[in-house]
Amino acid sequence: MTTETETPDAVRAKPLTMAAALNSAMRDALAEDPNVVIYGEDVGPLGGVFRITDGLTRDFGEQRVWDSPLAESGIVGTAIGMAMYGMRPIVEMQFDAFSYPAFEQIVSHVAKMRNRTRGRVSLPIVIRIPTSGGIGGVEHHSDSSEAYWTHTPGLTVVTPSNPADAYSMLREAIRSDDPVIFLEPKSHYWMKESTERAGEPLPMNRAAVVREGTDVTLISYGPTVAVALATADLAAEESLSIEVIDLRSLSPFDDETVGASVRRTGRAAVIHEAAKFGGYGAEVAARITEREFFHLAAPVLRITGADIPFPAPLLEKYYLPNPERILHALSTWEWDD
Amino acid sequence: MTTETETPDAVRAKPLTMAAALNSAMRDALAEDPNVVIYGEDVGPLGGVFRITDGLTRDFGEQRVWDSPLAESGIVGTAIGMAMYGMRPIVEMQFDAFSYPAFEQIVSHVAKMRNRTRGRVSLPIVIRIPTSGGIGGVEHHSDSSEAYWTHTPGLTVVTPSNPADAYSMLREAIRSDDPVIFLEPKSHYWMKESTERAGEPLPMNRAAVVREGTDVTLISYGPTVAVALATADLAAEESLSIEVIDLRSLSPFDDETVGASVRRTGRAAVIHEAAKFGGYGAEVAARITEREFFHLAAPVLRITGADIPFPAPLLEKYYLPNPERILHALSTWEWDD
Amino acid sequence: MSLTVETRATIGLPDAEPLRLIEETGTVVAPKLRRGIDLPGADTLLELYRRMVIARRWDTQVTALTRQGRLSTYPSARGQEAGEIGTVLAMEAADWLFPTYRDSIAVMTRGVPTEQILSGFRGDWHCGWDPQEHRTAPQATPLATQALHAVGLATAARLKGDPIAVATFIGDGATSEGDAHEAFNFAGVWRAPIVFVIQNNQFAISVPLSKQTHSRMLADRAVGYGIPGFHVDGNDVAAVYAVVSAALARARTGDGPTIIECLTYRVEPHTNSDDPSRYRDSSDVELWRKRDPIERLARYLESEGMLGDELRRSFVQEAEDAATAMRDTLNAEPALDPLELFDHVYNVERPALREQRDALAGELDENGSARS
Amino acid sequence: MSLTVETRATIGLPDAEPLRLIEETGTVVAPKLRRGIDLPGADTLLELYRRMVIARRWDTQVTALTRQGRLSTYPSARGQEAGEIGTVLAMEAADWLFPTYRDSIAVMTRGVPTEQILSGFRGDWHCGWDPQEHRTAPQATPLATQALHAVGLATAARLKGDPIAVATFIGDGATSEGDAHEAFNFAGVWRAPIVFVIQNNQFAISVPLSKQTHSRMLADRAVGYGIPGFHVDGNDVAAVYAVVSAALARARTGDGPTIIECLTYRVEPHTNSDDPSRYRDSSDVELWRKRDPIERLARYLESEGMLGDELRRSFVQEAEDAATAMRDTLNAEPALDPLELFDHVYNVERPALREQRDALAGELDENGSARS
Ligand SMILES: Cc1ncc(C[n+]2csc(CCOP(=O)(O)OP(=O)(O)O)c2C)c(N)n1
Ligand SMILES: Cc1ncc(C[n+]2csc(CCOP(=O)(O)OP(=O)(O)O)c2C)c(N)n1
Ligand SMILES: [Mg+2]
Ligand SMILES: [Mg+2]
Repeated sequence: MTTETETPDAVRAKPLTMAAALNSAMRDALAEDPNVVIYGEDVGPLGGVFRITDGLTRDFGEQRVWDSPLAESGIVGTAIGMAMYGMRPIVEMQFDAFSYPAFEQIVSHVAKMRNRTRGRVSLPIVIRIPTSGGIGGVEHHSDSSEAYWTHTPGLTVVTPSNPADAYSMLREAIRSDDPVIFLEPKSHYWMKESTERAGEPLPMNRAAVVREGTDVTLISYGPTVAVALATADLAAEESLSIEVIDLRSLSPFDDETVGASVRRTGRAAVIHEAAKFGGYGAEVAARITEREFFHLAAPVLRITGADIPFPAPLLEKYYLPNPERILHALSTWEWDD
Repeated sequence: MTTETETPDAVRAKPLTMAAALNSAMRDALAEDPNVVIYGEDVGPLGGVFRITDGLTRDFGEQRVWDSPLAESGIVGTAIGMAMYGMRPIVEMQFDAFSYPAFEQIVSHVAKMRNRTRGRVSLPIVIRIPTSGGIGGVEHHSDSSEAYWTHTPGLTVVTPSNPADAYSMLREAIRSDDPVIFLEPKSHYWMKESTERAGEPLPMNRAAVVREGTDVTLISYGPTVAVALATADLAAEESLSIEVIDLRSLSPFDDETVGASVRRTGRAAVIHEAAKFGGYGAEVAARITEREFFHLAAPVLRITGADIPFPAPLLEKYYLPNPERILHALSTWEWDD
Repeated sequence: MSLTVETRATIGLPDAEPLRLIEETGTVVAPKLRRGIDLPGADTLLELYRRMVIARRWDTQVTALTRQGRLSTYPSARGQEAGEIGTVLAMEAADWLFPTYRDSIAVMTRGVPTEQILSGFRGDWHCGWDPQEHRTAPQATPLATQALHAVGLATAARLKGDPIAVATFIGDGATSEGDAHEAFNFAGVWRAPIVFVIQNNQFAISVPLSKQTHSRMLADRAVGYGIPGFHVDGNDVAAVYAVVSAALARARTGDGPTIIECLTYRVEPHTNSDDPSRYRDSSDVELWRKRDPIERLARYLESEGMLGDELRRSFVQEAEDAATAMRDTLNAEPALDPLELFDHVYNVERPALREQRDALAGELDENGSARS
Repeated sequence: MSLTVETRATIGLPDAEPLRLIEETGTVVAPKLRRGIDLPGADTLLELYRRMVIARRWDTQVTALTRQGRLSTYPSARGQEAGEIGTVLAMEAADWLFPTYRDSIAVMTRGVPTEQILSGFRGDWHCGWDPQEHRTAPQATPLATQALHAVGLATAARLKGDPIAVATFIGDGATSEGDAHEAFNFAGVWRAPIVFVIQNNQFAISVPLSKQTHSRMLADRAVGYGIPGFHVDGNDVAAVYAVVSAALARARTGDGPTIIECLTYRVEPHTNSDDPSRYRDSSDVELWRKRDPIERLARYLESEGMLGDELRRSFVQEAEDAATAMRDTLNAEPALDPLELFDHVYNVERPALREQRDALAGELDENGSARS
């Protein structure tokens, strides 16, 4: 990571980790807009517990990037006031479960301020949350909180699954005048890949077909995109052609992209780490069914975490959806065609 | 309301408001079990802003029923410690939106303590929440928070729609060794009816078919049961026979009762006040579809609040589901049979 | 005057006895008991009086209209005018106010038009005014949450180098919330230019302060954040004005936050739907009604010959006119457009939300509903 | 000794200088500087020493095993033994402890077996012991949340008339959370028999206390709740033991809560995955390593002829044996039954959860996975 601000193109040409891509996005935003500030627990000199803000205090100073007191409601609550005064704060919740103390501020204010004030006060706040499991975290370090946020009108909720998206989506989130919950799949922070993509990056509110297929639409996001792709590989060996969708945006939901795929395949399944009951997959399944019922050859399946608290590290592998479990679930469909 | 403890039968024989039924349930529980305590904001001498705890401090003393400091996280957090020491605390959140400061304590502790301790520490806590709209409440006084709780493994979430259920379900919730989120439809507090029911009351984890029908299964709970029944009346005029289910228990979900109905009718719709996106209805629709796909003649419909913050009082009627809107939604199904 | 507490090392506990500049009898407190704080000038005192008279009348009128069903609810600030008006008049136009549901008269005194203030209580929209225009945030309902917004805005102003200050009201009950603590603490660390005005009216709905905290007084919290704390007679508008002015001045010049506890009393029910007979003696209420902040100042002004019958009458007339105008405004049916419900949730249009809007539009057309 | 603060009216601010009974040199502080607090007896001091030696060795061993990958993470309390052991030994068996992730040595000293303590860090189950059996709550991760549980349990004991007390640890960083405030405030109002031991090790991961609060010291918070607050040298186990004992005694006899700030230092990284070179000078760490609480007490005991080479060696041996036993325990593979994941979520079986359990059972059978 250089201390110079790099152009997006330069950033995107190099193979970067997702951590570095996120760092670059914040770095570029800080350089571009003096109203962008970053604060939270340990985001200053330490660079955050995942080092996503590495070097930013050093390069932009304590007035732009700083350590706040340890209080999530305080962090989000003050960000609201900052945004009311023209700032564009980016705040970090150290883990999903540690965003819960800020729940009231997020649900009752961040989400509602613009509506409350008849559009007069927008809150351009980005709340970054390292999400989900897969890193052997101790209790409270592996929650997936997306269902709480996506059910809350007024929030925009997005999650990248790869470094290129991490860069472009975080840039767009920071530029957004609406508050964005930005879920970062922590198990992917060290995923490295070329961030070069042909053409313009996809807007953050659009889903991407990341692998084409004809038999099944597998809908994934954040950490489960890699699982879906691995499933598609495995399925290909058995001549099952899976189309994989990376939702990218959880709220809003890209009905157009998903609907087009499901109308082609006639079958859909959704994968996530969070518990199944009332999970985000329920919305995906319900709305696909509402909109595409007569195109569906089988019910939309949900392959998700179980309806139990996230397990201790040594047991998480039994909880997380994996390709075998997904394929097994798909095999329960009647395949009479 | 007499100051004597009445037998459940006596209580159930009289026409009571839901408020009085809830009051009786707590009164009887206090009399029966010295470990039952009640506290929260204004639940003491005032009897709560809805008077649900009316007279309980007077009759059981400040050691059993008292006003706590004004802090929801504190109320729930201390209830956890009380329950660890053998108490059975009943706490009141003044409105759904004011439970949000307690979100972390509820999601990270109330829901998880038993699992965390391998079953060694159960938390017999009842968190009473006056829920939903319909009373012209100012901002933050009409939220429906059920989707947040039902997505959280470890919680039991129930909601009565009538005085008889209010009594029996609250009694059962207090007796439960698992923590219960008890959602009280505030628009129904003054609903008065005989609480007499034939036979034993239904256990709180079972749904009830509150009106039989043959063409459509209309799934409702709490404040929308009355709406569903009114819809069925209206539909009957048009010779559409609607079966109405009152879920009563939101978590767990009574797949058996709902499934049996849907298999009979082949069509289902779910009604709630909360926003549609990621709402509880998504789970209802998704699981019915998963389980009964080949019995369904049409997609499961959701008639819900819009994906906007709950409106100001004069506009709530445009937001809340009503019979006309529900019938209109049902008319969008293809009815070729 | 100066609030001389500069470094946290020298911050002590506030005096138990609340600061008072004008006694209940209307006489001025002896200079040596004024703790170095001067009485505001004559013009200021007269203006404080005038605005309190207007506010009282306004509040009374709203309460009456609420009883008539014109508003769904209204939390009156009767008897708390000293804290409300003393604070707002101490502010400059560029300063920001973060009020609660209780502080409608403060918002009114900031210059927000009546129908815009009462929008939320009447029920046509949650917040009726433009916060940016009036530098007045929406009246917060979730307790203590606004204190954090206030600290954030104050800090933003400091970061941008704008010499403004922020004031926020917080109830005695609300100080028990975690957010109150976080707000005090963030303000301390960030040296935010903010003044927290605790309106200690001794009740949180039905709960008296003794069940709310075991602290001697709420201003004792300040020292735990390295912030100066003051205990002020909340029915003495001169004292409130003087202390808040000084604290705002400190804030604007970079000396950081102040916590000011105004000791007062909620003489009215919590809102129109409350029943105080269930939890408190009416004799206490009577006692405090007699401690009326407006009459106290009037006694002083009269004794000094600054307020005669004529002036008094002119203020009353002004208040009466304002009340009449307000009544007319509120008696008019509010213009409501149900479809506006979908307009402000996001900056960016969402197709699925558009569908919901269109569905409602269809219903309205079918019913031939009048839409403005 | 007595902590004589009885009524909130007389509660003042704690002395800025932390209370110390034994100097770093090992000499006893002059009686008149001891603020009426007596040095614990010889047996107690020796036992405090012995348990600190064992705890230090245990902590070192766990840290080593973590480096070898046997545990996923471990937050060491090295250097904080005085606060940890001083508190726990001041407790009675019937008292309850509410520890955090940092307080494994306190839990160990309460008598919880090693493998049960480390269950969560190794990753076989979140909490490995029976809280009721050991009157020791699970180690809390969400900061400050446990302080409220502790207040609740203490209040329940008071309501039931049981003369027990509760102690809870809370980090300096965690005091910024809303829950810390609510816990202090509830404890004050409810006169809960509880002692809050603030382990001020001056860092919250990378954030130094100066960015956490502007207060002179954390014990200054106490007065704002009408609770006595004490500032204690957190590396002087004699002082910690004496003050905590007195506070627990007050609590048991109905005199309510106490807040005790132990001033210490986190000499190790936050956990094994932390990199302190990014945020602090190693010279500070060296300074504090020299202020070792165990060596300080040893110097005193030796100078008094209470601790000779032989006794010292026997303690070391005991510690060594415990460490060896622990290593063996941890090197054994934990017994894991994935299906147990479904057993404890609810008391009442849920059919849908049973389906999920059966699905996993099917997978395990298919893979022929070993299950214990
Ligand atoms: C977080 C939250 N909890 C509960 C409430 C419900 N409530 C509204 S006003 C009130 C009492 C507030 O008392 P206080 O802070 O003293 O202010 P006052 O009404 O006396 O001005 C309560 C409990 C709320 N608005 N927000
Ligand atoms: C609510 C919450 N927010 C954030 C975290 C992440 N976190 C774990 S430990 C820690 C620092 C705590 O510092 P302190 O309270 O001083 O305790 P110490 O680690 O120094 O013992 C943080 C931020 C958490 N566990 N809980
Ligand atoms: Mg009050
Ligand atoms: Mg610390």
